[in-house]
Amino acid sequence: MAIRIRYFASLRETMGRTAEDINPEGIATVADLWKVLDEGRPLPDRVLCAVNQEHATPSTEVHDGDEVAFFPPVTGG
Amino acid sequence: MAIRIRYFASLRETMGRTAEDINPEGIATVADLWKVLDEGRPLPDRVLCAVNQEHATPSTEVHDGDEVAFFPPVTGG
Amino acid sequence: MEFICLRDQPFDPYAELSAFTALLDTERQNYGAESHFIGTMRNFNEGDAVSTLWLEHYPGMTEHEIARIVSEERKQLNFGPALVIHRIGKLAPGEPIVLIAVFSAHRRAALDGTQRIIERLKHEAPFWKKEHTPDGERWVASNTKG
Amino acid sequence: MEFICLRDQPFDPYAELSAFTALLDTERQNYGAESHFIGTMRNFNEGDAVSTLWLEHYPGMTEHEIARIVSEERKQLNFGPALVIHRIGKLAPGEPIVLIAVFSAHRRAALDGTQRIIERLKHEAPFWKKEHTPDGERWVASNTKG
Repeated sequence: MAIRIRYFASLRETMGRTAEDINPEGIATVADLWKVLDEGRPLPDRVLCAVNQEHATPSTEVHDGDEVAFFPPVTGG
Repeated sequence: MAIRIRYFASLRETMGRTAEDINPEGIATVADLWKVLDEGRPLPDRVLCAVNQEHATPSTEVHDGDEVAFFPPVTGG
Repeated sequence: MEFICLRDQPFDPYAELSAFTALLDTERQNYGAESHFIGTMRNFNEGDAVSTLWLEHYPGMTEHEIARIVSEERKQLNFGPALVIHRIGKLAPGEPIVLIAVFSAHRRAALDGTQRIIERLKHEAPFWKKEHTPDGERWVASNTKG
Repeated sequence: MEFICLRDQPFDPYAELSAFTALLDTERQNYGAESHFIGTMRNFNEGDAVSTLWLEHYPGMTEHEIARIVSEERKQLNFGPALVIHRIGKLAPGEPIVLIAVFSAHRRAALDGTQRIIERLKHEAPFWKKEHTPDGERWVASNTKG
């Protein structure tokens, strides 16, 4: 399936990229997806995620065509 | 002793006067003073008072030269 | 800094806020949070149309009470500059009755300060409202809980 | 009515409030209470001087999140019109970061609405702050509790 990945703030700097389009196989959730992106390492607690621009959790399912974002705790306001 | 009395809002209208200067004898508290002003009737619960422009209670003492005010519950803001 | 005043003419709350922060000048940069409350005269109350409001007060005691409330809350909550402007006299619907502004380093003190000042002002400061409705004049009996 | 917007240039919060209430026109007379919060960039944070702030956001999701927060709180608290303006991009000390305004018939909904919107915005809306201090750049790790 085709997934659009976006990174923000300190995580964008750590990952060294803003966005990427990937076509992972055999993944069901955000947690599965992160392992593909980060060389098999599990999703750290301090990394938050959104699926299709809504807050999500590691167990949120991902589907073909989704936009999945990863970012640190938010600090607006 | 000499006391300056002031009335506000609905109480001013009920009493039919804004202020008066009186020289009561043998009174110690705001409650005593009210009886002098209102033909011996006790101070109603719904009438609030201030002595020298600070909130007071029926048992607050009054002294020569004091300004004592009576008024209904406040409704500002 | 603190500015408390009674006005017998309509005032523009946004212009007052703007003027107050101009007075604070560079000191304002110490305060990351700023909270306001504005109470405005509505054209109805308890189901009746209200065309005019008369605000009576106790000259001297009113200003003194507001200053006492602000100073007690500042001691408790540790906020910075505060502004309170309150109307007296005759008001028309839509006119501001009260403006409260509290500045602080962090949001909690500014938000709580504003809330506590308006709550205490409504129950402690000697103001009385008389409404003109189609049925005639009436004194407002008491302030609502919120 | 509701107005939510992100700005990449400095804004005058008092002028924005004035313009918003002008839009409300005579409808404003239905709302006896109005509460605001303004968050402003300070010139210090955690003991260090801060000369510049960079505000990153997630275009699309950020606006969507703020609208969701306002609409959920309105359903809960039953307030009227609301305004949220938030800066993005590069800020200097003293510049407003966020303005929230909530209008309601009685004070409780306006005061609580403002407080809950700023609290939720700080923990749910995707914004990230990077500070420039004498020691270099740093991402702000998390928002304070208050």
